[in-house]
Amino acid sequence: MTDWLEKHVPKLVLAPSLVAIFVFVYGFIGWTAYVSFTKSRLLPKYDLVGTIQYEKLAASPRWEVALTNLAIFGILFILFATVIGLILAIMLDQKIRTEGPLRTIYLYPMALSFIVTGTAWKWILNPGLGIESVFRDLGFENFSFDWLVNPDLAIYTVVIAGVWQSSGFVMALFLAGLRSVDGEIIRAAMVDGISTPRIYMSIIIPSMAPIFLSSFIVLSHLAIKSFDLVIALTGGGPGYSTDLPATFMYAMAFSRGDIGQAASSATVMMMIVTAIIVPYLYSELRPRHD
Amino acid sequence: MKKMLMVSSALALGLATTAAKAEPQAEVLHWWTSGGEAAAVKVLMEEFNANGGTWTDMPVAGGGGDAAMTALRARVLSGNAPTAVQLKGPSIQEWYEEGALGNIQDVADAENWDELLPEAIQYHLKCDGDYCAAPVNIHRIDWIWANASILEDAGIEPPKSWDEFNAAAEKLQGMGILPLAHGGQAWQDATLFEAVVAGLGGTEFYKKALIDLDMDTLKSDKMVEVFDQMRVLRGYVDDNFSGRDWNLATAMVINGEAAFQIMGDWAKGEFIAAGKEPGKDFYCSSPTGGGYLYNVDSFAFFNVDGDDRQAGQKLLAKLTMGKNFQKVFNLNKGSIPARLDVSMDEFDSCGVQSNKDLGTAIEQNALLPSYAHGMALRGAQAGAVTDVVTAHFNSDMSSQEAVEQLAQAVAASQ
Amino acid sequence: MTDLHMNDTHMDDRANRNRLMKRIALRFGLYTLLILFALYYLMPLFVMVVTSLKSLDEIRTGSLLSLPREIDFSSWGKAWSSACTGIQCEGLRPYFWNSVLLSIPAVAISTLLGAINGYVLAQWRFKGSNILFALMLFGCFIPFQVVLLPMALTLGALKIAGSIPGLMLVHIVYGIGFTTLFFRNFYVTIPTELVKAAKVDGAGFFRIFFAIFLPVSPPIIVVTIIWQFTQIWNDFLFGVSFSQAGTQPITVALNNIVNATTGVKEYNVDMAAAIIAALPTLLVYVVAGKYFIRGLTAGSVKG
Amino acid sequence: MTSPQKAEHILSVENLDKSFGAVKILKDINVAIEPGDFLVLVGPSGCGKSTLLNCIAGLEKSTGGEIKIGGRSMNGVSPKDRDIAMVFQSYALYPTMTVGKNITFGMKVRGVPEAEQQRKLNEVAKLLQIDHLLDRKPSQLSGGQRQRVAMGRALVRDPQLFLFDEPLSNLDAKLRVEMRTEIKRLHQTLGASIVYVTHDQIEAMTLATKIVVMKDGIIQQAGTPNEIYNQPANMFVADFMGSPSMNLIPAQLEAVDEKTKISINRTDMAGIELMMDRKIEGLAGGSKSVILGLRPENISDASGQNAKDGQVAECRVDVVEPAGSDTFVVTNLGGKQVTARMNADVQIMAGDMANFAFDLSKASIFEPESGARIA
Repeated sequence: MTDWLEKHVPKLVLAPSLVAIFVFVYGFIGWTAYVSFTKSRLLPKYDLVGTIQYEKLAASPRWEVALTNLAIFGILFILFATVIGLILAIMLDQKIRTEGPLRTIYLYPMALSFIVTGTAWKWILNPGLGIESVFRDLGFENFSFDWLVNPDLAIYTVVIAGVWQSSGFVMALFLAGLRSVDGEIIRAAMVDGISTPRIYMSIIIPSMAPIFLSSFIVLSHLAIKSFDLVIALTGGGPGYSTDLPATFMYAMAFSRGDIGQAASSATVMMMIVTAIIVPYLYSELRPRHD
Repeated sequence: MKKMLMVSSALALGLATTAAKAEPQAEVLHWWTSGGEAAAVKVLMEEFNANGGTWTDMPVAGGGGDAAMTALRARVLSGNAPTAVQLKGPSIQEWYEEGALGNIQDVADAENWDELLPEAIQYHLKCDGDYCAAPVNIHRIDWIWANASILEDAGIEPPKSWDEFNAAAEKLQGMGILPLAHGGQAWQDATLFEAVVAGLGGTEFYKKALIDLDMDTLKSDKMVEVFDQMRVLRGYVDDNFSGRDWNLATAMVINGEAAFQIMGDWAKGEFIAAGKEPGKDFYCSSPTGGGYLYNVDSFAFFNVDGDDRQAGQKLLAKLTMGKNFQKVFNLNKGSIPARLDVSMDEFDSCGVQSNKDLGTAIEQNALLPSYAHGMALRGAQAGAVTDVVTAHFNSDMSSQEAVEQLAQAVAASQ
Repeated sequence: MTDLHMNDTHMDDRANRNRLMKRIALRFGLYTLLILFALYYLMPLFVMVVTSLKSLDEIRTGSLLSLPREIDFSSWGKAWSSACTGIQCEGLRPYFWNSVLLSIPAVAISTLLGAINGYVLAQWRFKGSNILFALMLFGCFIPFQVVLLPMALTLGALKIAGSIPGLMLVHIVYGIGFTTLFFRNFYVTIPTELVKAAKVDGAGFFRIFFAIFLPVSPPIIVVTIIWQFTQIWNDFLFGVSFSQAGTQPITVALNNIVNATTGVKEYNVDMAAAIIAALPTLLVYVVAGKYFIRGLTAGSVKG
Repeated sequence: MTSPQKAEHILSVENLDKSFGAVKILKDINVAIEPGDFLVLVGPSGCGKSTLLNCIAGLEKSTGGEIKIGGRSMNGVSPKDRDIAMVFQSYALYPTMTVGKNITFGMKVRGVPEAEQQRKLNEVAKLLQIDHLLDRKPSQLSGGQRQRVAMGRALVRDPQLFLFDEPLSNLDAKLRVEMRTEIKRLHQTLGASIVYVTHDQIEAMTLATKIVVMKDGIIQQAGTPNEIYNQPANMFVADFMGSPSMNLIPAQLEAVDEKTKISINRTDMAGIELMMDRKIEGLAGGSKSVILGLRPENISDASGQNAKDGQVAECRVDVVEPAGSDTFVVTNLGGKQVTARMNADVQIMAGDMANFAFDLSKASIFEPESGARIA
């Protein structure tokens, strides 16, 4: 008995978490998938009606906008957050005297939710109140920054605020990576007379491939989950031009009272998540020879 | 950490034990959280507590009640529904159909609600013929708020139709004055839209289009005209309107940056907070020509366990319809009482006007439930309409195309 | 990492001077860029602080970025203790304690669970443990809106709907994925021989964990606590859905102050309330930010 | 190797199998040692030697067979109850504990009284000369010091059996030699029974009283260092043990009376022929292709001792490698590089033709296909 216990302790210890994950993640995904085949409105109902919800979803122009936005937002957000995070990390790595305070400044947005900063961002990006008006007051009469109110460009302001929040974290990841690069390689390169930018471009950055992967995953998960950001900044507007799948799903479930439709959009979202995450998990966790 | 857990479970226990006493209990979910609103509801709480009850406040603001609805759904699903919930319009019946609502007919009988409430309003509060919700107020939605001094300088009367409005706006634009302050949020776009539907199309058109969702009406030439007018209105709005909160738009009218705003009667609170007087510093008028777009806030009563909570529902229902609360609340809120026998002496000119128009509208059967504020349509359908309205207003979509999309979206939502 | 600027040797004076000039220019540009970025990051906070110190009149009439004419702290006091979050006008204070009561145990429990899960998955692997880890990780990526309704059903069935323990459970469950990831990736870098040595010494599973692994974990504990605390403290969606009167966390109260729909808005109080609500997480980042980066270096990132 | 179970066997491993899924790591392992034996498991990496050690320690479960320590079956017995102590390659010192705590941790876990712990700690610290380090953390120690602490942790246990898992491979060359001597001395003074895993054949030769050579999970040969060195059981052992390794030269054997004629081809000139004084079984008149195994020290310059037998052949010198005490001279025989160990002062230049003398008394003969020893 004690022997058995001793042998199975690790599994027993893991069990509560696993049970929780199975119920609260996979059980709930299953529940959602099931409900997506029903005509649930205000509250869930469990009579199956086939794929009506998916047909409705496919025909919905708003959902199309939400998916397009996810693509635009996702790509730009990941790209800019990575590039800015990397640049900041490299700049901070040059023996900057005020590194500590600067690092904190770059990192702090991660500490704030958009419920906190939403109003400030809305003002800053609003042409009549924020940057545009400040520049015009300074005498730049033709300065224009009205993306927030332009349905075709509003999604880009969401990118700006999103990058603001997340690039500091990416910077932290890269800085950590830079600090752990083997100094000997760099000294060797310097002895070979390779210039500093070249050293970064061809030696250091390539050696941080795993960090690129980590930050890609963190960022893509943030992009897919992005919700507060849009609600606080644009509320999905102008019109529904900045809707993302998460806000679409939320609107359907809670303000529209169309849970079936919400569940079908959630299921599609989960499929997108799976398509991104599973290859990553596979590459991370496939057995390696030690 | 163990200690912490104990503290929190003790807290939960504490809540449970206070609930066990047989005094009337009410946990009230609402989104009246700003200073003025809170003061208005507080009257009800004080009366409730004075009558031996215990009021537990559960405010959830945001998104015009979206966040509160999220919380409500979670609470109902977890079998822990609040005692009373700020609800309105068809969503009351929707919740009833889900089997979530209780019944307060006995209170309504005792207090004679059928006599006191306009019939159109009764309709919203009843579930299968019995009262399941108590009304708090009547908001008028189709108000045009105007800056008095701008209008005087321009020699314009407060507009009473869309033609008048357009003429006035053209004139103001010619003078370099921004005619219309507007906030580009979907619900505000919808507020404009329904005022245009009621004003251009008239009462019957409104009912067919936005209550019955009659396909022929939705596809009619009149509807094309409505979208044309929306496009015209878009021309009267400044470029920075996107995402602007309604109160900032009101402030533009108050500060003389714009002449008009089309908004429900809660906007009056902003004027008054800024020290302005109705009839003197600002005007209120309606473009709907006899129509009356309304929004009735009410408390809906959910199925709850326990005598104390059921007693709480009855007491709350009674007090909500009480004359004193109806008066004080609506004085604070800018709306007018739902029961017809409250004296309007203390109300300002806009309130009195609203009350008078209400009477006329009742007589002429021109009382129109607001679609934009969830009185006319169920959530999914209202949302489908709003999607098209806001997409049209915020892009260069043609009116024809908007009408087609509208018909399509409505059909899909049914 | 080492300084990348080469020592100047065998250069004649002029070349030396040129290089020096170039280097100074480069440094100048570097600092300018860094400061520009800092301004970008600070802007929203600046707007919030400045606005919170202005009077309402000044907010209505003045420019967004201008400094207050008169510094007025009254909105801070109001936000903390007398702003209306509903009928009660007690400010954020009562909700602040709800959040504290919620987040401290939730952070502690999810960190501990993550630590012990990570310990198992890194050091006590068994057949299929990698797959289980992958399944747990996948849980990190589930959008929270998706789980609201089934979660409400479940909490109701467990009879903890609307309570702080219920809310805690939600946060713990959806935190496990990340905390486990952090600790697992950290413990993977520790040689498995340590466990073997301790086993030969006669220590059991828990003894090895508490006597050997936990003591080496502070760097990753800091990372995990910062992450979890930020997540839980800032959460609105779960907070609003799974609380009831008396258990609402601070974000819900903040939202009630900021997002009042049809009332008069006091932006200075809104901003003060927002800053107050954010202070604990801000403080954590300012104080422990250094350890955050250090902890990431220590192994939560494979690099 | 299936020696009958004797009571005095401190460790016996019988028919041990171990597999991970379909992969067999250990195949039918049989080993036994007596008290005071120093058994070295040696082989290239991946041969299963560490797995075998872990099985003995109880850190990994075998899939078949039995392990006995002190005559007691270890099936289902956890490591702590096996009366063993183990030293690891990475030392596995507990990073947050001081040296003293590291050493006493095991006793603390077993509930040994405080005073006893202190006594043993002092005793061992003195023995290993680490008394001055007891309050330091492992991160403040040098590699050699850590090594000593790791051994200290094993010594306080005073177990029936010590297990060492490549304990010296993280040290630099000089320190490694020093510590090797130290371990040997400890073994001699304590008379301890030790199982020691290494991939370094010199360690194996210098330390062991008994060597087991493994490859691919199979024991290639078990025996004393002398047996392993001089009579390797197959070409793998021959090649693996000894440095420089044994020359393995393709050759033809032909029985000539009671002797054997060895012919070796050369690519660039005529082959050579040597006579061996032994008779090889199974040649039966005809000639046979074999591999001739000759240690470098069995090939010398003509002035050396080997020359007496007259087995001398002239070969072209390819490379000359002076190594101080000896000079290694490489030539080409049978298409293979062949190393000879000559006097330090031999006067030979690369490219010269020189006389090489062959001592065939210690030659090994292997079957070319299977690699097994014929004689």
